[in-house]
Order: sequence, then C-alpha cells, then structure tokens
Amino acid sequence: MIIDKSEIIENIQIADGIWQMVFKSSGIADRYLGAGQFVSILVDDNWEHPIRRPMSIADVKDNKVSIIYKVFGSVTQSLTQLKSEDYIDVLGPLGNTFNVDYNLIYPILIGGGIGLSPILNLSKSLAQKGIGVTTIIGAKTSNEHFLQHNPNNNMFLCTDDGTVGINGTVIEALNIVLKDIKNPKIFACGPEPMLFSIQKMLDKKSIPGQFSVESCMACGMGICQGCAIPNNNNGYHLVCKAGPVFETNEVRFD
Amino acid sequence: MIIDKSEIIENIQIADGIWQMVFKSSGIADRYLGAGQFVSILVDDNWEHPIRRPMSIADVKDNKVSIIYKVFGSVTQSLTQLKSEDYIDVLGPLGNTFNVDYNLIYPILIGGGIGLSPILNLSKSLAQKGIGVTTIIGAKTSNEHFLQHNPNNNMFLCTDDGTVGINGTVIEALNIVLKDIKNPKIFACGPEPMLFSIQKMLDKKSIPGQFSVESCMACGMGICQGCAIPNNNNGYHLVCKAGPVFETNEVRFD
Amino acid sequence: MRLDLTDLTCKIGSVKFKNPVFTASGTFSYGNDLPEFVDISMLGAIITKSITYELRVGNPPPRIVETPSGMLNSIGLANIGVNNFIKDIIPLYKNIDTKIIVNIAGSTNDEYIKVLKDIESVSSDIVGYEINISCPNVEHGGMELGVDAKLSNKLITELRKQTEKLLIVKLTPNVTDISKIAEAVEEAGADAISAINTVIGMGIDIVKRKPTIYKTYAGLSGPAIKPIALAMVHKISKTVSIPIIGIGGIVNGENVVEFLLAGASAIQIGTANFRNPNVGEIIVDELNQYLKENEILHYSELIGKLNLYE
Amino acid sequence: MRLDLTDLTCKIGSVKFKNPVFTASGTFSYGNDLPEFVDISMLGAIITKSITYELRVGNPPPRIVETPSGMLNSIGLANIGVNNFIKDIIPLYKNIDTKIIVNIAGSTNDEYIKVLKDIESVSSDIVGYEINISCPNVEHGGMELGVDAKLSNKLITELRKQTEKLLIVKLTPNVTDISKIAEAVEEAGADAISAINTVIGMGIDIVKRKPTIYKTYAGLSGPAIKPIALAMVHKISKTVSIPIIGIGGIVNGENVVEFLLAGASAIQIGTANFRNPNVGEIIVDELNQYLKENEILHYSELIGKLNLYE
Ligand SMILES: Cc1cc2nc3c(=O)[nH]c(=O)nc-3n(C[C@H](O)[C@H](O)[C@H](O)COP(=O)(O)OP(=O)(O)OC[C@H]3O[C@@H](n4cnc5c(N)ncnc54)[C@H](O)[C@@H]3O)c2cc1C
Ligand SMILES: Cc1cc2nc3c(=O)[nH]c(=O)nc-3n(C[C@H](O)[C@H](O)[C@H](O)COP(=O)(O)OP(=O)(O)OC[C@H]3O[C@@H](n4cnc5c(N)ncnc54)[C@H](O)[C@@H]3O)c2cc1C
Ligand SMILES: Cc1cc2nc3c(=O)[nH]c(=O)nc-3n(C[C@H](O)[C@H](O)[C@H](O)COP(=O)(O)O)c2cc1C
Ligand SMILES: Cc1cc2nc3c(=O)[nH]c(=O)nc-3n(C[C@H](O)[C@H](O)[C@H](O)COP(=O)(O)O)c2cc1C
Ligand code: FES
Ligand code: FES
Repeated sequence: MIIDKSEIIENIQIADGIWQMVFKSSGIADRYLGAGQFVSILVDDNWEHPIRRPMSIADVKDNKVSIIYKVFGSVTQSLTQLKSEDYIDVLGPLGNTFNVDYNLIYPILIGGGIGLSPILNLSKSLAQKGIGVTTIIGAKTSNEHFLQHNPNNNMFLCTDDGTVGINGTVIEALNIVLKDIKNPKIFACGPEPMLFSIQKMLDKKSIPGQFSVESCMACGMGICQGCAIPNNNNGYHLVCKAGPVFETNEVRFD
Repeated sequence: MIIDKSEIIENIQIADGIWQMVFKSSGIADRYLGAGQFVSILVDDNWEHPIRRPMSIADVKDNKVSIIYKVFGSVTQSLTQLKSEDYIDVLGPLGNTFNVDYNLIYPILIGGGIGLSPILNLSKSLAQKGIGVTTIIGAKTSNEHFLQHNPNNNMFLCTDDGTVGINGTVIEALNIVLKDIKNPKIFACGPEPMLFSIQKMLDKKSIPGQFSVESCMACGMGICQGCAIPNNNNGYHLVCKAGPVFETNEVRFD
Repeated sequence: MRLDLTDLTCKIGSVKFKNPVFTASGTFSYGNDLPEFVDISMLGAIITKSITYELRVGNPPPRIVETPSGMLNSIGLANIGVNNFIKDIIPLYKNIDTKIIVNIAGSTNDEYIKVLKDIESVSSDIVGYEINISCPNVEHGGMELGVDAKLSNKLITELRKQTEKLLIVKLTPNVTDISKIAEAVEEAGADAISAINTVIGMGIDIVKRKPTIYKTYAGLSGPAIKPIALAMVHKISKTVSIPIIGIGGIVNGENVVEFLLAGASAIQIGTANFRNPNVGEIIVDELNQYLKENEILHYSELIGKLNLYE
Repeated sequence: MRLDLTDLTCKIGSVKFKNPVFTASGTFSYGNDLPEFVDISMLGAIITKSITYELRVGNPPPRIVETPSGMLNSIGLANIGVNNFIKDIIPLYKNIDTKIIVNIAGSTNDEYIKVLKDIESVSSDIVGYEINISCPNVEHGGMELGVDAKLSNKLITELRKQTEKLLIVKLTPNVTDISKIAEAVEEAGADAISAINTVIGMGIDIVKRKPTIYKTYAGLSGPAIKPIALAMVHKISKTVSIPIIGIGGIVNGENVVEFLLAGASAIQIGTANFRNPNVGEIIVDELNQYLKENEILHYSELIGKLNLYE
C-alpha cells in the first residue's frame, strides 16, 4: 500500500454519468494482487471533503490503473473535471481479492450499478487465463450501459426498464443463466439490496458465492473502524481490511 | 449591485505573484460609478470557503471589468487556475468612489502592494479627462512591479530593496514629490501601516487626502457589520458601504 | 406523477407565514437596505438584527474571519437602539410584503423588558419577538443568561406578561444539555424555540500572534456547525412540544429538508446570505421542487419524519 | 539568518517525548498494523484507541459519514479489551521507537480502575494513560461522566492512586464551561489535559429519511471543529497550570502553531490520519521548518505566546 501522486492518462465519459479514468502508478500496479482490490482517491487539497473516496480497480495494465466511476456527489463531480496530465492523489492497493477456485466451479459474475468495475476486472482476468465465465451486468436503463448484450458470448445485460438486454433485475437474469450450469459459483458486486436478494436466493439453492461489498470508509486501511459490516457471529468485519470480498455466508445485510 | 456569472476573457500573471483578470459583465459595467469601487468574487461552489473575496476594480472598458490580484491564500490561489471562457460568480459594483475635486487641487496618487489596483484605475480615468497627476507605486521588490519607473512622466516606482525606482517606501517618494507641488491632495490605497504613515505625515503638513481602506468583509453590502473601521467619533464606519474611500481624517488606524 | 401544487404555508403560534424560510438575526440587517435584486416578498419572515435599549456601536475590528466551511464573528450587537428602531425602521414595515420578527438582546432582564415594552407601545406590523438569550448578562457576572435554565425561565416568564405576540426564544448551543433550557422556556410560555445561535470558537493569526477576532472568542456559524445544529434541534424536538425554528449552516433546499426531518417547523438562513442575499428565494424554490419530486403536498408532512435505526 | 538547529523535545509531567506531535485515540489503531510507508518513529507519541475491560464489537453501521470540512463517527469504542491488549499488543511495544500512551474508557468508575490496574500489573513500555471521560456512564443514567466536575474529580482521584505514570485526562467539549472540568481534574492530580474530544453532532440522509449514523448522535471531528477546539484550549490554559494537549482539526504545521499559541504544550492529530496516516511526519517537518524560518530555537517558546487585543 502506498500513496501516490499519479498522472492521469485518460478521463472520459463512457455512459450516462459513468466515467473511466486511467492513471499511471507503477507503485500501485506493482503491489496489485487482483480483482476486488480498490484504491482511495483524493481529488484535491480541499478540506471541505476531508475523506478519500474508495474506487474499485477496474483494470491494471503495466503501470496503468483504471477505475470506473459514477457521478454521485461533489467529489465524483469534481473528478470529471480532471484532464490527462493532471495529477491525482491515490492510496492503494487496498483490500483483498476475489478467490476463484476455478477447477471446481463455474463462475457466474454479476455486477450491478457501480459494482460492475471489479466484476469486469475479474471477468477479464479469468478470460486471460482461458476460463469460461458467464457475466451479468444490471443497470436501471440502457444509457448506463457501455457494454454489448451478447448471450452467445455469455454476456447478459439487463435493465429495470427493458431498454436493453433482459427486462428485469440481475436476479431474473441469474435465474435464466443458472438453468444450464453445473457447479455454479457466484461472484457479485453491486448495491446492497441486490446483494441481499442474491444472498437469499443462493442460500435457498445452496449455491456458493463471493460478494464484494461496500460501506462508508474513512481510512480504507483498518485504522478508523468505520467500515464495519455485520458478520454472522454478532460482530463485524472491517470491509476495507477483511474485505471487500467475503464469502456470501460471511456477511449479513438484514 | 448585481450578482453575475461572468465569462472570463483573460487571466494572466503580470508580475511575481500578481495576476490580472478581465471578465465580461455588462451588468456590473453599467452600474459602475468610478475608481474606488470593488467587486466580490466566488471562485467556485465550494463551501470550504463560505465567504466571497473583495477585489478592487482596476478598469472598466465597455462591458469588460478588470481586477488585479495578489496570490495570498487558497482562494486567490484557485483564482489563478481559471482560464478564459470559464465563468466566475461576481457581486458588484460595491462601495463608493474616490472624489477628485480636481479644479482645486493637484492629485498625488499612491498605491502600495495590492492597493495599486484602484490607484491605477483612478490614474487612468484622470488621464482620460486630461488631468495631470503624479503617481507613486510601492512594492517590496522589483519582481512585484509591472509598471515602468518614469519620473519625467510623473510615474514614480519605489521598492523597499531599491531594485527599481526610488529606494525606500512610498513616504520617501512622497516627500520628494511634494517639494514641487502646490495644493496637493493625496489619493492612496495600500496596507494599513502605509496608510497610517501617510495619515500622520498629511496631518502634520495639513495636506488633505482620501484613502481607500481594507477590512475583513463577509458580505460587502452592509448587512453583516463585519467590516468596521474606527471613525474619529468613538464609533465605526462600515468600509463596504460608507467606504472603501474615506477622507484621511475620517478614519483611525491606531 | 409529479405534483403541480405544493403548500409551504407555515404556522407558528397563531401566526401564518408564506413559507418556513426565514432569515436569521444579524445576517439580513433590519430587512431594509438590501440590494435591489433581493425579493424579500419571497421569504416567510425576516428576523431583525438584535435590538438593544441603547444604540451600540459594536466591537473593534477585526470582527469576522473565515474558518473551514464556516466563519467566526463578534460584531458586538452593533445596532441603532430601540428608539431609532421605532422611529426610523418600524414605519418602513408598512410596505414590506413579508412578516417581521424583532430580535431583542440585553445585558439585564430589565433591558429586554424595556425594549419589548417600547416596541409594544407603538402600533406596528411586527408579528413577534425572538429573544436572544446568548448575550453576556451583567447581573450574572457576564455569564450568558441562556446557559442557565432558571434564569432563562425567569426572563421569558416576565416577557410573556408583556406581549400576546409571538414570543420565540433563541437558544445558545454552548451548554451541556440544551433540552433543559428548552423545557424551561417552554414552561415559561414561549411560543417557539429558535436553535441554534453561534458556537463559541476562536481563530489565531500565527503571523501576528493574535486572535483573528478582537474579542478573542467569537461565534462560529456556517456549514461547519450544521451537524451540531441538527443534533440540538433533534434533541429539543424530543423534549418540547412547541415548534422549533432550525438554524445553523443551511445553504440549500436539501439542508432545509434535513432540519425539517430533525423536527424543525421552520428554518432560518444566516451565513449563506452573505454569499448571496437572495439565497432565501432560491431555497424556497428548491424546497418546492423537492416537494413536487417527492409528491409531498404540504411541507409539514416532513416535520420530524425521521426513522431512527433503533 | 535561518536557524539550522531547532528543538522539538517535549516534556509532559516527567516524561520526555521526541516532539509534541502525537496521534489521537481511535485514529491510529494501537499503533500497530499501519501501512508500511508510515514511519512512527517520527512521532512524539501514539495514543491507542480506547481500551475497555471487555472487548467491544462496536456499533452497527453506518458508523461514519463526511460533513462539511469534518466527519461524524460513532464507532462505539470497538476494541479488543484489556486482556487481549495485554496479551497481543503490549509485547509489540518493545520494538516501537516512539512513546505509547494508553487511552482508557469505561461505563463505570470500576471499569476504568480495573483496566488501568491490569495494565499496571504487567511490566511494559507504556509511559502513561489518557482517560477518556466522554463515554456514557451507566452509573449516572447514561450521562457522560465528563460533563460533571465532581464525578470527573472522583474518577481521576481514584485512578491517581493506582499509577505513578503519566495520567492525562481527555475532556469533552459538550459542556457549558470546560474550565470547571479542567480545574476539577487538575485538583484530582492529573498530569495533563487533552482537549478536545469530538463535538456532538448529527447528520440526516434525506433520501432514506434516516440519520446518517446508526446511533443518531455522533462525534464531529476535523477542521470544522478547529475554532471550537482552539477556544477551549485557550480557556483551559487560563484556568489550570498543568500542560494541555490540543486536539481538533489539526491538518498541518500552521495549525500546530495555532494550538501552541493558544496554550497547548503538545498536540494530537486525529481525522487527518485517515487521509494520510503519515501526516504526523509531514507535520513534524512543517513545524521544524516554521521554527527555522522564524528563528525559534525551542518550540516551547511558542506556548501561550498569544497577544490578546484587550
Ligand atoms: C470498496 C468500495 C469500492 C467502490 N468502488 C466504486 C467504483 O468502482 N465506482 C464508483 O463509482 N463508486 C465506487 N464506490 C462508491 C464511491 O466511493 C462513492 O460513490 C463515492 O464516495 C461518492 O462520492 P461523492 O463525493 O461523489 O458522493 P457523496 O457526496 O459522498 O455522496 C453522494 C451520494 O452518493 C451516495 N454514496 C456515497 N457513498 C456511497 C457508496 N459507498 N456507495 C454507494 N453510494 C454512495 C450517497 O448516499 C449520496 O447519496 C466504492 C465504494 C467502496 C466502499
Ligand atoms: C475593499 C477591498 C478591496 C480589495 N482589493 C484587492 C485587490 O484589488 N487585489 C487584491 O489582490 N486583493 C484585494 N483585497 C484583498 C483580498 O480580498 C484578499 O487578499 C483576499 O481575500 C485573500 O484571499 P485568499 O483566500 O487568497 O487568502 P486568505 O487565505 O483569506 O488569506 C491569506 C492571507 O492573506 C491575508 N489577507 C486576507 N484578507 C486580506 C485583506 N483583506 N487584505 C490584505 N491581506 C489579506 C491574510 O492575512 C492571510 O495571511 C481587497 C480587500 C478589500 C477589503
Ligand atoms: C455576522 C453575524 C451576526 C449575527 N448577529 C446576531 C444577532 O445580532 N443576534 C442573534 O440572535 N444572532 C446573531 N447571529 C447568529 C445567527 O442568527 C445564526 O443563529 C447563526 O449564524 C447560525 O446560523 P448560520 O450557520 O446559518 O449562519 C449572527 C450571525 C452572524 C454570522
Ligand atoms: C473515527 C474516530 C474514532 C475515535 N475514537 C476515539 C476513541 O476511541 N477514544 C477517544 O478518546 N477519542 C476518540 N476519537 C476522538 C479523537 O481522538 C479526537 O479527539 C477527535 O477526533 C478530534 O480531533 P480531530 O479533529 O483531529 O479528529 C475518535 C475520533 C474519530 C474520528
Ligand atoms: S475504512 Fe477505516 S477501518 Fe475500514
Ligand atoms: S462587509 Fe458586511 S457590512 Fe461590510
């Protein structure tokens, strides 16, 4: 883990309100362990926003690190103002990685909303190893999608309003996909309600899975104890340190 | 007085740490009354700095308004980042003007530090009316000057370190200049210690004058009562409303 | 579906206001002398700067300074005094299309009573009083009256006898338990509570090695104190049943909704006026917009509608 | 002229520290498990997170949220408990090249005493204790002990009997008059005072219509509270003669100078660690730089050297 003033190589809008930023950081690239890990960024020296913003790593190529972000509030808004050759203050890599025991299972990857970033990363890295996967990406509407719905290639998009891909949530898509698959294991990242629904479904069908979860973070490195998420033992995990990836039965959303 | 989102036409460094910004605002230009008035600017929507920053008007030409500013702290620092075609939120024009009864007196203009902005403005507007004036501009060192020392043209620069013009403060320059002048009246703007010294000198020699003074302002329009400066009646003037220009004997610096 | 009609009318005691967006004392003069671009008829009410018995010239400068997301001020209750207020300002209120509430301050109980009585004695369009109990009180060793429940109760009991108009008490946040003070002034007959006044703070100029404000200690306001104000409004709302007017760091319509949810029935805008004195009108618009988007007919449906976790 | 040698050595009670830059409780774990780029040997001291008798899992999420120039937290004193602390953490301090101060919290006087006694009973490299009296106390109806001068005095008197090590008391700012509490703990034998702990605040999520923090009320920290902290440190310094450790919104070397001028003998960095846990080292550098540029040999020449206007 380091703090790096990283030069921005690219910062472009790729879908409605969704941006991709690529920055140079050999320090972070060298320490990177795999999909699931994240960085935490500081847009400027402004203390109106004292806290860094965590962003999943979407890709690492040589010394280039990518993130994909959605414009939510003021910090992600000012992030869009940065241009190539500007510098950004990045802490990372943080957290753990998905752990795909691919000999034993068939990976189904599910990304919803801004949760697609680690999922795309995982999908790409498994593809590079020649491992077959099925990927489901959910969004509210087609404008938020920047990928192609391609069932033949095991890439399923779905939208709440049916404007592209399957009409419905990722749960509906998952139900369709599951029909043809033996020994599935789910790898998912997305909003809490989505993960909660998936968790209930997997539980019922006794399908294993891993979630990359979110939580409000102040430090991202285990020193503030802010990022707690309930475990199944009347206690809490620290998402930034024990996570963000957990086995689906290790976390509680209720 | 209006609040205007004004388009920036130019924003350039003109001397060491000194910048000039020109922006378009017919609203402010139309309401502008003369040298001495100021605007109050907001660099962005950031609430880390809740308060606008007052800046003297250095020039108004058609619908173009200029300010000259020195980089002090974070707000003036971020001001330098703005480029032409960016927008800036400006409140103005604010305050009163110098009042040069030029039939009766010979105007000597003195600007020190960031106080040179209204003085250059006054000098220019008197020159346009064909009125002869002598101007003295002080700075710590030559790097902060962007004008030419030109005694033949009644333009005197002075520096604390003697690197350009007269070696010494504006008081020394004033003493030299005063020798040849009948019915002088002083028009000055600059740091408080400078104005205080000039005030004591004028008082001793019974020379009249007007000062444009500074004070910490929250509103710039008479509603916060923050910008008080002692009057000579055990009370206070509001600099933003009764000023910033006062007769030299109307204000107290002790 | 989006509502076309929303209702911002607001009632405090028996007084009706156009909307719950008021301007805070000391940040909007006496409601006069504002820039021409400010349309005060858009505001629910204007609270005047604090009026004392004698005129006060205020404190020596520096009186104000910026802090992170806030500002410190120590104006020293500079105001024209009750006589000039009655003579020069009250007549202007005939032509003003919003409600006026007079904020009163004093160094002794007697001073508060005299100011209020003098204003009561003339016919006027004023709808009520806001009592600023955060002033140093000479009868109690310079201590702020507003930190003591008994003293606050006593003052408000006396003032209540003098007027049938709206009597609002503005509380100081610089106390261990603001609920106690709130209870005491409710018991004394206050119609409503304003909260909060500024938080005691200090700034230091390391170059001059002096405080940034002449009087050393000063009042902190602005977005920095919004979390403090929300906590206090919420606590007070759990204690008293009279309406609360929320104050502290409000700069936009969303902030208003926060205060309503915390339990405020109306709000006041302070520091934000200095940036744009027309912010009140903008906030009224934003609030209307919010109600429409969330299909809320009357803004009061939001008051206190917070779902606690536990 | 510029000084080449400056002196940051700091003494509180009989303990010498490398410099007056400490890290605040709850913002630097137990001084272990920090990122490898953090050089803790640059720090004057580390204050551990609050240790209680039993381990505590802490509060349900959300526990933290950002506010303008600040943050709210309600971690709920999550910590491993004194036994695990003694077993797993204290042995690590042998190899740590900075001083360690253990912060202690409890729900009853007895709990504080038990924790302190247990740590005293093992030989260790700990130089002292910081007593967090801002916790809800079950013996006093859930009220924070630290808002009551008598109760604070009683607790510190008892703890003083148990140790000769540095005994520092960390005060809560949520009181009417912090000087009273400061006097009471000085009288009880405290070696120093830390001020301030977080200010009570609240945030509201208008979409969820819920508090932004599970426990409704939470602690405000960061630059937003710096003016409040400076005022309190200054007030305390006018009242007691034991050293004060200033805390609240410090993010750089200039902020440290402000606290020194206000009367602090050392400072702690809290929230700023979350942005960069190495900020302590940077601040030590900045402080050194400041001393050089201002030709100050020993930093203590700045302590309390504020020129008031009146
Ligand atoms: C481990 C981790 C990985 C993340 N990866 C990504 C990523 O790859 N891409 C991405 O766009 N975002 C990601 N996020 C979320 C991201 O950190 C927030 O969207 C960001 O903090 C918003 O900052 P802001 O200042 O723009 O919005 P704020 O002003 O802070 O918040 C604005 C709105 O955004 C919502 N929001 C704030 N924080 C979160 C959050 N953690 N999750 C969801 N909504 C939030 C708030 O509820 C609020 O309504 C991740 C979060 C975590 C914890
Ligand atoms: C009527 C009026 C007219 C002004 N005209 C000009 C102008 O034409 N050009 C210009 O450059 N500045 C002018 N100023 C001063 C200008 O407003 C300040 O320099 C500016 O607010 C600094 O903002 P900042 O955020 O960069 O610095 P801050 O972070 O606010 O302050 C940084 C440093 O600047 C100093 N400083 C802050 N305010 C002032 C001030 N009012 N005067 C002097 N020093 C200050 C502080 O003491 C501090 O050390 C004027 C001020 C007034 C009241
Ligand atoms: C410059 C200034 C002057 C103020 N004067 C008064 C006053 O005279 N009487 C009063 O009751 N409150 C006064 N206040 C307090 C405000 O009315 C308000 O309670 C406080 O500023 C918090 O709100 P804000 O954060 O929106 O500014 C003043 C505040 C400021 C900033
Ligand atoms: C996340 C967090 C956890 C904290 N935990 C503790 C704690 O366990 N014990 C304690 O005495 N203070 C605790 N504090 C208070 C800090 O030590 C410090 O007093 C406060 O944050 C003000 O300093 P700052 O503005 O520099 O953060 C905590 C603060 C934060 C932000
Ligand atoms: S974010 Fe601080 S401990 Fe996880
Ligand atoms: S700056 Fe507000 S009254 Fe002058």
